[in-house]
Amino acid sequence: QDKAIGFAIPNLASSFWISAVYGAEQEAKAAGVTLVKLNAGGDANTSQQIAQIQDLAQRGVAAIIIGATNGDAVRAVVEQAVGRGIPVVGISSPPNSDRLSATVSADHYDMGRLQARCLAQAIGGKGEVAMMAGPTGQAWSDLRAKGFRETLAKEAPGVTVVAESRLADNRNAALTTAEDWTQRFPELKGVYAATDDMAAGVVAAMKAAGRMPAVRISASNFSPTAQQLLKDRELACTSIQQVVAQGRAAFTQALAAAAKKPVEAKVVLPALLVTSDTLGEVDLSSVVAPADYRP
Amino acid sequence: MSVNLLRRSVDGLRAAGSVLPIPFRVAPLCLILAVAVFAAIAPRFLSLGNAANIGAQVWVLALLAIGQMFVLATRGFDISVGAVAALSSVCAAMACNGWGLPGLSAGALAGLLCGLVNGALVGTLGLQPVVATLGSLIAVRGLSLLITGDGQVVPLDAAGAVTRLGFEPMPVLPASSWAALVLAVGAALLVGRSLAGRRILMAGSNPEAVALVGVDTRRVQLWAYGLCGLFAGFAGVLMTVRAGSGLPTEGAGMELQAIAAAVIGGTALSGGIASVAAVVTGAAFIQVLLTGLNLQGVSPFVAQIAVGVVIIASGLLETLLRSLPSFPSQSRTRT
Amino acid sequence: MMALTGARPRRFSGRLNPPAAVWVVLLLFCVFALAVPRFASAGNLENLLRVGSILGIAACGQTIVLILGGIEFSFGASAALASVVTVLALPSAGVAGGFAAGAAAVLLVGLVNGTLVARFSLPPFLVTLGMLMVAGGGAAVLAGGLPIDAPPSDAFSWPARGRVVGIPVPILAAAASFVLLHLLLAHTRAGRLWYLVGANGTAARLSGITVWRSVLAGYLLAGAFCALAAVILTSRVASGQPGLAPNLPFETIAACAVGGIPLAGGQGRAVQTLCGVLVIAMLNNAVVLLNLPVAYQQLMIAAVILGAVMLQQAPRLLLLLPVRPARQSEEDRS
Amino acid sequence: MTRTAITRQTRGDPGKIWTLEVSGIAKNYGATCALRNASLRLRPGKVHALLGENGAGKSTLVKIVVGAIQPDRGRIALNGVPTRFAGVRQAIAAGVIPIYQHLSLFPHLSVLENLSAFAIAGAAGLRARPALVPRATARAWLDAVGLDCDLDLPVERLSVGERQLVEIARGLGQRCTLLVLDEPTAALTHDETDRLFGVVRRLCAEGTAVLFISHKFDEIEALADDVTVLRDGVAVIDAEPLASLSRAELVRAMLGDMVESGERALPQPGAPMLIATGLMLGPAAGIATRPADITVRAGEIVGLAGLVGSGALELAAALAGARPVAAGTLAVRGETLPAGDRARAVAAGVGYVPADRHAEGLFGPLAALQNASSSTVALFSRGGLLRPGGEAAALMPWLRRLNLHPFQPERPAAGFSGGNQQKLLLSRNLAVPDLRVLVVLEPTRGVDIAARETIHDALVEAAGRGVAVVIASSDLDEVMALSHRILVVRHGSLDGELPRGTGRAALMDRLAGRRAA
Ligand SMILES: Nc1ncnc2c1ncn2[C@@H]1O[C@H](COP(=O)(O)OP(=O)(O)OP(=O)(O)O)[C@@H](O)[C@H]1O
Ligand SMILES: Nc1ncnc2c1ncn2[C@@H]1O[C@H](COP(=O)(O)OP(=O)(O)OP(=O)(O)O)[C@@H](O)[C@H]1O
Ligand SMILES: [Mg+2]
Ligand SMILES: [Mg+2]
Repeated sequence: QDKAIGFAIPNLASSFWISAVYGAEQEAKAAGVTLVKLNAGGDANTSQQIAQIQDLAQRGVAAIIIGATNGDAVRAVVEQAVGRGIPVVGISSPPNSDRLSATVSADHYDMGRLQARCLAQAIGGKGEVAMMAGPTGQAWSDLRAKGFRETLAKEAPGVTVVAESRLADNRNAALTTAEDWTQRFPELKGVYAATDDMAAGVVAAMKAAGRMPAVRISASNFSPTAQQLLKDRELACTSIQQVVAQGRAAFTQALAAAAKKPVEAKVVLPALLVTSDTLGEVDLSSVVAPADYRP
Repeated sequence: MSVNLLRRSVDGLRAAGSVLPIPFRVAPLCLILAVAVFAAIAPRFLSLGNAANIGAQVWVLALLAIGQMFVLATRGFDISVGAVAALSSVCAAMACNGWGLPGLSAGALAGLLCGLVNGALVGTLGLQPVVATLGSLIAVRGLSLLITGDGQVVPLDAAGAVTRLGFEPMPVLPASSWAALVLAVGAALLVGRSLAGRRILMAGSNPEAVALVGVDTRRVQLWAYGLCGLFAGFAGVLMTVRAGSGLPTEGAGMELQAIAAAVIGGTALSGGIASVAAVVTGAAFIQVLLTGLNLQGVSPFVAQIAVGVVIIASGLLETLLRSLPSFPSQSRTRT
Repeated sequence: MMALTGARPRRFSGRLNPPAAVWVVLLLFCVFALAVPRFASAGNLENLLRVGSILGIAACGQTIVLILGGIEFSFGASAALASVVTVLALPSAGVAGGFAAGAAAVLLVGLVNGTLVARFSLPPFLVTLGMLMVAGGGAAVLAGGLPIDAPPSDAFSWPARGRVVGIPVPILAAAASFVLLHLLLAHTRAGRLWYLVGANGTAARLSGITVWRSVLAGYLLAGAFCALAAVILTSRVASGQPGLAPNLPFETIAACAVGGIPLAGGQGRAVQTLCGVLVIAMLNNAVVLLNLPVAYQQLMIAAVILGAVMLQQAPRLLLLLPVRPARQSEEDRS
Repeated sequence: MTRTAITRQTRGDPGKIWTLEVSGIAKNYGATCALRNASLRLRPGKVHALLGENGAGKSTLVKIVVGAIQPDRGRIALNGVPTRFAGVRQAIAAGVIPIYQHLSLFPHLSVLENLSAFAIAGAAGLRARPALVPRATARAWLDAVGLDCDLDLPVERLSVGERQLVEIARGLGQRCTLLVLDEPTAALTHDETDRLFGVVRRLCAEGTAVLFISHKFDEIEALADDVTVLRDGVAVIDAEPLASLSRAELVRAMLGDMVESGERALPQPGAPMLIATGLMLGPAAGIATRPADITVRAGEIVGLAGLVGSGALELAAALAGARPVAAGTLAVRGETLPAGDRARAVAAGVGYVPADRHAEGLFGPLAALQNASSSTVALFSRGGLLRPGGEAAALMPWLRRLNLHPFQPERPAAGFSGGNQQKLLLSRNLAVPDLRVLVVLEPTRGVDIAARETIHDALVEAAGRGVAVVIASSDLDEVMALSHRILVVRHGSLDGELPRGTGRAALMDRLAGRRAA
């Protein structure tokens, strides 16, 4: 009878979660455990994820790692699983329950804060910025945006947020929206982007409008796209997490919990800021999955 | 082994064939095939627990598909159901926080209202169903964001008590699933036994004639879209019950799945025929497929391809069933 | 034999009449120009048209499918597939070869759609929904779920960023597409056959038309328009994106419907699609320029789409004439 | 209730109060004026014929009377009480019962449900069951029109003729003060028509007023007491006793002109053109069949005659390659055609006019001209491009020749009257340049006398051009008048041949399977 650990992922079409899965899968291979990955297919598919967690519990996995589509919404089904004796480990956006065995957290608020500091500095502490803030109602995008906005208000009062888009949540839509911004805000100095993919769209729009050195752009996450943009000095900075390390840690905790061994209840890996200058210093192996990895 | 199973299921369905019209045979056959295949790969699949699991999960999609069925039966189309379910979920959660458990019914009411607006746009104002419901899809999403402060989930104060309805097996199935089952039976009665159902089928079967025999077409469309909204509302309440919170951004893409389930369930896009049982089976089939593939460790992207192929295959299956020679397609022309 | 009371043969003037949607476009333009800051600036209008071009080209394909009485949901996914295939083929096939490979992928999806609808008589809804998942899944498998960047090059970005005699390439491509669509629909045998097949497939068969050939050609051509849109999109985002344009099918259907094309088949003109596309493009642009909170943005989009359609029916609504079945709505106007 | 009181009073003193009095009705569809100044006065217990050429506005007037559409102008009084029905439901409740020209049945629903359609539309409450007609009653209704079919069968499985009977049975079953029959006999055989007339006379005896529309003068003379004639939306003969008018006067009133109709001289047949060998309808037709060998010569008109459900129409369709067959081959001038392949048949010059104009013939939203050119699109295109004006040049002469009315070739086909739609289908085939075979089902179903003559002329003329013509019609007079010889079809197979000049009675006997000694 093989041992299996489940991993409920909100959205596999995201560099963040692919890297997390990569980390967990590495550990799983090493431990000889099957990793059952269930993808809800989008942050707005909570019902699907609830069903998937139910399925994992039904399949009798030894433990479940959950990156929640929505922490509140999966609480009930998580506590159900815990009630059936299956330990649950939360990762990045953990289920909002106090019955988790462990949480491995990425601090999205902090990622927003780091971006705010970097962008404010890049534009000289004052001027107009716009936010490509990502979809509404998702913990990761909401927290990052909140961290960005609150930090600006506190630490860089000279910077004003003139626009915030929440409809554009992919590169093409971000590109279109940013193009419209180039018309609407001739004085724009900086753009916050919730992900590096959106940032790539913003960069393309600003470049095409000839606004590129004047407008500075910050991002989060660290896919090959972001790495390239930093290399080309088109991105001021990106705030990142050690996502692969988180995936590894989550798996380790889950395995320990399954074996009823002691766990580390709260693993916090700090967010980091990467700029073009610090690009070479990042230990990629704990941050991002290799480009040819296929989940 | 699976070839044998296939042959046996085809034979079985052929025997049942004389009572079940061909379009309604596709969903059961698909479901049987899917279950057979998964059972062959994963022995645990056929357990009672798993069946209960699926029995609990299928209902969000099934309720949406049932609602969709009413509209498809009138030759309409409603792509706003996912958004309506999300709004209903939020309303249910807010009302439940205010007035306790009975407040959940506010979700159904919100769904009904949205449906009636769609019905008015299509029936009274004569807009094309796709434009009308696309408009309300976007508007309803906007409303959901508006009342939840840009899409924050609405946690239930009494989350524990409510979610128990959604997960704790009463006997076998949780209370919410029994409730959904009752609603499905209600829908079946509505389609098969009620005047409204009969008028809906008439309107789809011959839209030109229906007014000529004295049916008020606008009222029928109002009814059909209203019912569609109502069932989307029920789905929203169910989402709230299972999530313990109102989900304002839920349900993107659900509309297409719901229509697919209804179509696999034999509902003709050209109107006039509908069966609740077949539609629920169609929804169960999609749900089994979605989670079954993932659970087997198939890459989620590959699973997506497989689901697409299977949806198309279900259409081919109907063609195949029609062409099987032994079906008594014309033998009952005279008594 | 009998006096034909004033029934002189008229030219086909009906075909040249502007559709009701033209007035909606003009009205909307005036309102936005007055109410939305910087809307009417040359730069913004060029932006708007450049973005709208992609929608417009794809909508040309959707128009053909709708005239045939079908519907296309797989456009977005096949554009995504095209972008991924293009970028993956880039190193070995070069820029032109990459784009050709991407376009071929879209045509393949169109071919499968067309074959299943035409030869197996499957419902277009089911087929294209299935292909949406197949193509989308295929793009994700090929790309591993993540965008893959294309090495930057001028040739690669030409379809989206280039200019010919000062006009952006996408706008030229869209203009050419609409002209082509108009010629196809109004002046070719293939176009005429689409109308006949869409209006009454049985009658078309009995008239000696090889219906499946016409349907297959329609879906293939729709695929070709989508392929052109996909090339421009890929060039625009300079990457292979498995989630490239998820809303493309809905936006194209909405554009056609706003232009007044009924989904029942057998009716529709290129100029109607053009009007619908302009409405959607102006709307999307104005919503961003207005800088409203997201909830109000969505309410505004919904209001304008519904309003645009109702406005076209205003004469009927004002007179409170009875609603007739949707398939006859075109007759009402002509 | 006042209405019943008045009814009783009227019955006591017929002639004083009209059951239905309609005057000054006008109705426009956009730019089309369907009715200008129409009027009607119906006596209780009498059959009132409404005449007029195709497109005169008869059906429009009917729809106004039963509340299905609202007039722009005019007054309607029922039993002396001014009335305006907001919808069909009120009309039914008041005992005004319509039987429509274009069937208003629901193909997916059962015969029983279709028979109950008025009740389902009008009933209150939740459950459908109480609104369904009791099965015994439904049987009785069907018996009255002589239809014997499974009550639970979906109507889509019935033939056109059977559907017409269901529609009629539904109407006759209602409790009625006024029965409105819009071309009920168009798809009926002679026997069925007789049976229908029997029922109508019985209803009249009970005091029901009947409004009867038909293009067949024999029927009108057999049934009607009074007559109103509409021309271009105006009542040119207003409720006069039928007996006081001659047929010629009626025709002149309808058309403003005379129609000369007499024995047509048929052309001399030439060499064999269409040869069908071993043609056998599939089991899908629901009838066991024997293989049929049919040869039609150039210039010959062959009639296929059979009772409803005999397979005559299906056999004719098979001759045009319009339906698949179980066995058999077709050859046109020596060229063998795969059966059931219309595209090949059209290419070989085989024309076809289907029986169900709406479902199988018309492209409703497309212009009349485009309907007419659908079989010949290739002719007007070069290199895939349509030649500007090409189709107009080629088809306008045909449309003019067939008297398309109104002559607006750019108008959508759905907006034309039945007779003119039939002309479009005919012109579609006549325009095929090397037309060799023309198969026409129900050439003049629902077509007015003028158009009927025009269409008959066109068929004979086509034969004169050397076309082999096959007609299959439930109108025996038509078959007898046009055919060189008549092939009798029973149970989907040929059952003998009758020469030109065979009397009606003999033909009827053969169709029913009775052989003269
Ligand atoms: N829905 C409609 N839209 C536009 N024109 C219409 C419509 N219905 C009828 N018409 C027009 O009104 C006129 C009268 O039509 P109507 O059907 O009443 O004729 P009719 O006398 O019943 O002819 P037939 O003998 O062929 O049945 C015709 O010119 C027809 O084209
Ligand atoms: N009978 C038919 N049924 C369906 N599609 C057809 C038919 N004939 C032609 N087409 C379509 O019409 C278009 C043009 O046809 P084709 O290539 O035969 O034209 P062509 O031979 O160049 O024209 P022409 O014969 O007038 O010179 C093609 O898209 C073809 O698929
Ligand atoms: Mg009529
Ligand atoms: Mg050719």
